[in-house]
Amino acid sequence: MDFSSLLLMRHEFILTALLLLMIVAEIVVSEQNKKNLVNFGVLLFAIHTAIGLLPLADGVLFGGMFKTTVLTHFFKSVLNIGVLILLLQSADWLRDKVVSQQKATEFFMLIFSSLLGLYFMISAGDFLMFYIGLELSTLPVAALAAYESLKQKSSESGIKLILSAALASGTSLFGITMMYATSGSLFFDMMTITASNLTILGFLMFFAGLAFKISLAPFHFWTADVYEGAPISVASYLSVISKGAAAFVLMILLFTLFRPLESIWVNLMYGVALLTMFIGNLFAIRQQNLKRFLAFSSIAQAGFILLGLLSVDQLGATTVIYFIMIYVFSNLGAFGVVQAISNQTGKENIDDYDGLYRTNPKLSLVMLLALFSLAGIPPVAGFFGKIFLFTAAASQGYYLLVFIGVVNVTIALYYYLLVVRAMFLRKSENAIPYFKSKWMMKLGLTITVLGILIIGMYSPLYEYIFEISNLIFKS
Amino acid sequence: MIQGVSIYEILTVTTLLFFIGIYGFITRKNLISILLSVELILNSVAINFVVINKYLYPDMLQGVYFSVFIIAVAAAETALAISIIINLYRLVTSVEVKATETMKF
Amino acid sequence: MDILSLFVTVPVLTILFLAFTKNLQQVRIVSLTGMLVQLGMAINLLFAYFRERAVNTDIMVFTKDYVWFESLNIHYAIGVDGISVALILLTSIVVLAGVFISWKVADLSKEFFISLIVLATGVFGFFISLDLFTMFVFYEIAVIPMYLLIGIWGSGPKEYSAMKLTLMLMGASALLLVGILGIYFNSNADGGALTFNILEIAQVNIPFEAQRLFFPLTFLGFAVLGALFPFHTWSPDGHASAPTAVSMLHAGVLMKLGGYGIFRVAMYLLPLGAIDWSTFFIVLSSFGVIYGALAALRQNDLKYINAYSSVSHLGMVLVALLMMNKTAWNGAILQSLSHGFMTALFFALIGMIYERTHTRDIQKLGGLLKVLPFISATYVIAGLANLGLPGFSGFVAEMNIFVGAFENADLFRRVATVVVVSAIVVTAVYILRVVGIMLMGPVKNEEFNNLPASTWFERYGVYLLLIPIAGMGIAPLWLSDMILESLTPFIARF
Amino acid sequence: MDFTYTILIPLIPLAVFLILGIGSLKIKENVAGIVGVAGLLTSTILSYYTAFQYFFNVGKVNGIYQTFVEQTRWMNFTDTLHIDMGVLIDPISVMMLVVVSTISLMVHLYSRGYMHGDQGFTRFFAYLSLFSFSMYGLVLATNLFQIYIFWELVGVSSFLLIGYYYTKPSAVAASKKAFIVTRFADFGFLMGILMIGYYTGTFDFMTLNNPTALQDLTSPIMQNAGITFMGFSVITTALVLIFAGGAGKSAMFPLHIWLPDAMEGPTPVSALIHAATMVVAGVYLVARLFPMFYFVEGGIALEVVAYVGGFSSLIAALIALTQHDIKRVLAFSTMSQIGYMMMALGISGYGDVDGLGFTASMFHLFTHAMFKALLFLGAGSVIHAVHSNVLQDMGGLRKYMPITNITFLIAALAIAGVPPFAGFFSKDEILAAAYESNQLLFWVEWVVAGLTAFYMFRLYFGIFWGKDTIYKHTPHESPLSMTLPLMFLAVVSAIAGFVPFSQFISPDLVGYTTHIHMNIAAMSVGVGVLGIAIAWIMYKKETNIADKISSAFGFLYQWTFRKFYIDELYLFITREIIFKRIAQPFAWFDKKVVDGTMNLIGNSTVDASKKIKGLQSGKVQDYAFAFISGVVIIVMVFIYFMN
Repeated sequence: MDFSSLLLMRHEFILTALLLLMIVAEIVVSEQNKKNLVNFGVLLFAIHTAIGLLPLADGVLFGGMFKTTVLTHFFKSVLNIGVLILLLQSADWLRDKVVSQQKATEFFMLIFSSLLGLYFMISAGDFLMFYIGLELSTLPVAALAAYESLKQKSSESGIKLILSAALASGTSLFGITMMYATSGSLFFDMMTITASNLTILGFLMFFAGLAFKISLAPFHFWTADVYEGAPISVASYLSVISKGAAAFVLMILLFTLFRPLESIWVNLMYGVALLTMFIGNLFAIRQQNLKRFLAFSSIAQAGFILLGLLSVDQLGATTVIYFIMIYVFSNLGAFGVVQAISNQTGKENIDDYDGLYRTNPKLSLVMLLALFSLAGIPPVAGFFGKIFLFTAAASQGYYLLVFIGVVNVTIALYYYLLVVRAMFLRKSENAIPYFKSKWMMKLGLTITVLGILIIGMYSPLYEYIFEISNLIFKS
Repeated sequence: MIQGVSIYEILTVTTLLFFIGIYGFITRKNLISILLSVELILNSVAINFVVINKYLYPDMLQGVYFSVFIIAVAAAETALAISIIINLYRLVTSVEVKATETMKF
Repeated sequence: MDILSLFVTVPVLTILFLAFTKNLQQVRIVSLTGMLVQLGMAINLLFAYFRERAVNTDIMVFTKDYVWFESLNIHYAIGVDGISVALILLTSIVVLAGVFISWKVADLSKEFFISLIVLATGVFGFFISLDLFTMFVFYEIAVIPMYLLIGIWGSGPKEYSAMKLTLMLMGASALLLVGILGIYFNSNADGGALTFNILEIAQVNIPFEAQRLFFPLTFLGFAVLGALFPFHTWSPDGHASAPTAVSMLHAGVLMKLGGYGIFRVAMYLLPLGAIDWSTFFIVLSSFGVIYGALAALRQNDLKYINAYSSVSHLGMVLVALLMMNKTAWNGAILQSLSHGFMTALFFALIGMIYERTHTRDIQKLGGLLKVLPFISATYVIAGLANLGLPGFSGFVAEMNIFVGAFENADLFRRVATVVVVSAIVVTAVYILRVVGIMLMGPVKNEEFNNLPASTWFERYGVYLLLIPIAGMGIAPLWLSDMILESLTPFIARF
Repeated sequence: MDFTYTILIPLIPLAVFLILGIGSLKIKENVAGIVGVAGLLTSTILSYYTAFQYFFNVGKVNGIYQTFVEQTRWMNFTDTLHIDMGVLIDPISVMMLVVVSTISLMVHLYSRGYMHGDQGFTRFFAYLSLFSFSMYGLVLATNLFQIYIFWELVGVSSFLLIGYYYTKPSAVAASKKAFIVTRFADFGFLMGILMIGYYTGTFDFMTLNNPTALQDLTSPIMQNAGITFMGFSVITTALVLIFAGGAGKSAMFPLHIWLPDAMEGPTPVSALIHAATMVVAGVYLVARLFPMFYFVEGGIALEVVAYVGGFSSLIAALIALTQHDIKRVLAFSTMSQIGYMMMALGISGYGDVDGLGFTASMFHLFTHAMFKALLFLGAGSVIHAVHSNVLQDMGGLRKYMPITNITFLIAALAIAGVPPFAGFFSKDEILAAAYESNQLLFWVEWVVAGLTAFYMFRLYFGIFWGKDTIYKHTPHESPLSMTLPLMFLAVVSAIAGFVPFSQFISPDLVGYTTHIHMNIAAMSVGVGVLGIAIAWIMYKKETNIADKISSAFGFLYQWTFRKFYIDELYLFITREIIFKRIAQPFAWFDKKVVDGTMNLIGNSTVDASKKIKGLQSGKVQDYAFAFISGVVIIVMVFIYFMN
């Protein structure tokens, strides 16, 4: 066996190495230097991200359990950048609040392991690898959700997540057994999916498990509670990285493995997309807590992603990936601002943001851009992401759905504007006073802003994705 | 393969087990019992894998391996859940589900 | 850089410069310079267009095409014909006037001017676009700053109005987007590639079924912005709450996007659909004409009066567009221009009056002609222009509309025409009602006797708008011929 | 002969208007007066020169008056329809030029005295110039659209001038009323123009007024005349609608209600606009289109003109009997006289002596302009002296104001139709023409002639004779700037009747000779003298005969005094019906229903959001239940329903 082929797992190996390094560092570094561990972790991950951008050959490992293609490679890099931004945004919080509790390293380790799980999930070539990846990505996050062990809400959030996740993965596994029974294999390439009732049953149960992770209605209920109770970084991670990866995987599976069931799942996506958009938006309207607010908003966003899945071709795949990428930046921007303000003042409600622009103009502008991007207002990226999704759905003639989708954009715009209203329109006696963010936070927010401003209009990126998403349909 | 027992019977049992688990999950008032119900669900799945492997595709061991992993992951999951429950207990001195309903709407 | 892209580039540069300004003075200078340059370019474009037109018989001139999203065949394609040149001129004048009128905005002035110019950028981009996608992008860019502009610098129930306006317009864009996508995915009906390019789509025979389905969507999508009854309700509240310059820009320019879009997209690309649906929409829009006028009759808030008046006047634009002949279309475009200048002037004057008297209730005002002679006299002129007095732009536009509408000999369109023409009487009534109550009569409030006179920047703003109103009214030939000529490719589609 | 220079006649006042208008706050009274008068004087000289050239030098070729047209394209509608701007020189337009110039110049001169010291002096002169410009443009129009354009412009000048005293609520109301009523009439006018344009394919007077083409149903302009609308040819309908426009401007029943109120304007304005020039624009319009009116469908439209004119003259004369405000009496008198002119046009024939009605109408227009302007200016002089315009406040003024007295008397005699003053000749022709073609209208007009003589002398005696009123300030004669125009107009009123009008003006442009119709003259003079005599008896000295008669006819008196309640009817329709029953509900509908629906959509979304909040109960088991239900439902759907 040629060990050089293991280089195909470069992302995974490096990340595992980082994990171990963090453990070592935790042991080696002295008590008073613990704060620097945060910088160390961020730095390591930045290096990892940079290395991740280097090109990587396509290939298969472990007899087909692990596959890497340009597409998965690309998507892992997107996740890396997302996590890097997240770490930059969380650094202050870690340094100020967490290091004193001796838990900073754990944060890095848990995030890294969860990310590792996502890598495996993305690259999975069979259901076993997929399952391991799924669990590896979920369990550490549950631990992270319950991270602030002194807060009841945090524990509550953790327990809700882990119980719901267990149920979801149980259901999903049950579905996998059904498919195993009918197709005779767990390897994606060797499974022959036919539209028999048992297969459909299996598929639907499997889908429920994945839908749980993407928080599609009606499998989304955990989302808001968990986001609210968990530390902001964790909520951010859940809503951006974990959801994005899961959506990506869902797309790959639907477009390849479950292609024979297309007539089934297209209708399923149609219905779930409708329900998800409406549920997410209607709940988001009346939220006061920004984390909860963003939770429902991210549910609605997930509904939009499904629109792209309706077009089972290069266009659909491209628009979905493109949207996820844009969504990563937009949502991280919003969470970043919430994080910054919460660190400084502990305030997390929309009302608290009254008059924010007059005291903290830059943060407000970042928030404005992020919200506009989420809402889909040009010229920021979100607009392009959304409109391309609609284009994909329309290409198959789903004009009614597109219409309902845009109506939902309007509803969504309403509640995004509520935040804008608080920040820009309102004046307040006790507005959050001016404060200066640390450089890491600034850097994190700057990257998101650049992403929001540039990605949408920078068409070569879209074309690149278009090209590589061709791979999905090759075999 | 067990003589005289067809795959249907075993699958019926596992399916029952699965739904008993779900029933338990939905109705139990205690977090620990909910966790037990989760175990039931996972076990039903594990049995499923083994049985399907054994009865239908005996020449490869995919299902058996899978069940091993399920057991391992279930263990980790339980450990984590228990630790969170313990933490919760420290905060509110209760392991009832009711204690986890502060965030809603 | 080509002559058209500058119209987007200059505002963007102005915005960038504005971002680095330090104080109010700099903000004013930068925005004024930027918009002066813009106006200069617009005038230059006009002459360049005439020169180009003499040698170039293409449908669009100054066309440029840059590939943007290749796989979707989205281009940044630009070009102008007589119609867009005229509207660009309108926009640059109104924006500049808006800058003059907003001279005194002190609260968050930098942000104010930035938002204002973002809006203008969207409008300019919209008028030069030949690509449906790009057009839609610019459309949305133009709409969204309204929220901030009304919400932050507005008055009255501004949060409500701003939200209502934004949501209704975004809701309309839902229809529009579906319509545009529908056109896009039918643009290969003759076997070519899918395209967003208007000129290319115009060569394609989109199937009748598709036209019938997508025409109303596209039409309504734009018509909401054009204040079609019964989707006009954002407009009175929005205008009433908006700060002066925003009302000006919005009523003067932004609402024109509706009519222009209907014409350039819905009707040009979906002519069969337009014919099929014209009866229904003529009913709505001609009812809107008389409805807006009658509703204006009972309002006491100046801005409401003007907003309903806009509903009425823009209703005429829609009716005219649906009358399917060159004369009526010419009238529609002229009416868009004319209404743009007039209503901007109105809102500017209302703003000045409000700033001085702190009320817009005509019942509380009176005898302003005595205390504010310049403003009041201009108001009278604007009012007369609005009711279609010859010598002002409104007359030229309305006569084209009437004559064009009358070219249709069937009973239904005849009735619609009579209804529309009868609005000139009602218009006279509500205009004179305001003039009579507010400007004439005894001075009602002692305090009004020492109101400050108009300032230089206000006067400049007013002159800027008055000149084209009178110019169009006195010598309409060059303008109407320029537009008439550009209508030929449109009529060929019907 | 090149008449291009006539374009200057309107343009000079326009320039004056622009100068005075823009500088209205800065230019001093003296300068404004001089600029205004000088401008108009130039136009007047040009007009006279044109008239001289046209009528005596170049106009007539082979016994037919030629029409000279100079025009330029102003706007294109369609391939065939367009608006031109230009000048059309033919007998009636030249005649109108003279009328407008003369009266306008006199009023300009008069106003320098009358408006002396007024704050808005410059503004006033600017408005006057604007009006002169518009009126010239109207008169010289070469096509229907041009006439419509200037039609609107005179309307607005009238509006501005009536509302000149804009702080006075009654003036404001009057100006609004004038504008809106005429605007309503213009709606008809415009519809008529649109119909003409569509069915004949042209707006051009030269093309439209071609008698040969009008009688040939296959000619381009008549090819659509076969299309009918409510039983009449569309062209007839169009002409009636156009006449409606003319009726609005010329205050014909039932669109006359604005005219009495228009007297709120300064008196020179009343003289110029509401007596001599603008109000006869309707007559001019019908005359302008006379061949069309006459030939299309045998002149049905023309009959409408005749009856409306006749009826209006009667109504107005009756109302004038009882009014106290001297300017209102004059206003109704104007209406009555315009009714005469309309009627004359309406009963006129075409060609040679048959065209007497047309000639008479124009003749009466000419003479009436002179003596009615004189009456108004005289009334203005009186008002200037007495500071009131109510008859009861006056009396015995002949002692204080001799010139005004004499000139007013001349004008009154002229309007009463006493020979040899101008009114006699024109009225005689009208009655003669009416006698020939329509006996009913002849008798109506005969009665009106008597009524006219009566109320004019009621006015005259009431002002200058009657009771010896004690005045607070002793009235004195007006300054020369005011009396000079009076004297000039008095001379014209006295001699204008001897102009051989029929030589110059006839429908077919061929002159002919007329003579006095002795029997009709005798009848009309008789009834006129009778009227004067009754007035003499009743009002020469202070008597109570008038009161007795009015109380004897209490009910009828009240009716005429309240102008037959037409104003009240209009008020009822506008206030009660249009405002309250239509506009108000529309506004309500907009606020509650249309806007309400939009708000409802928004609110119901928010409500829905509130209603479903219970789903997110916070209980992890509920979530699990939802999860499983979700699975079960999709399984049911996809396995049992869709498979």
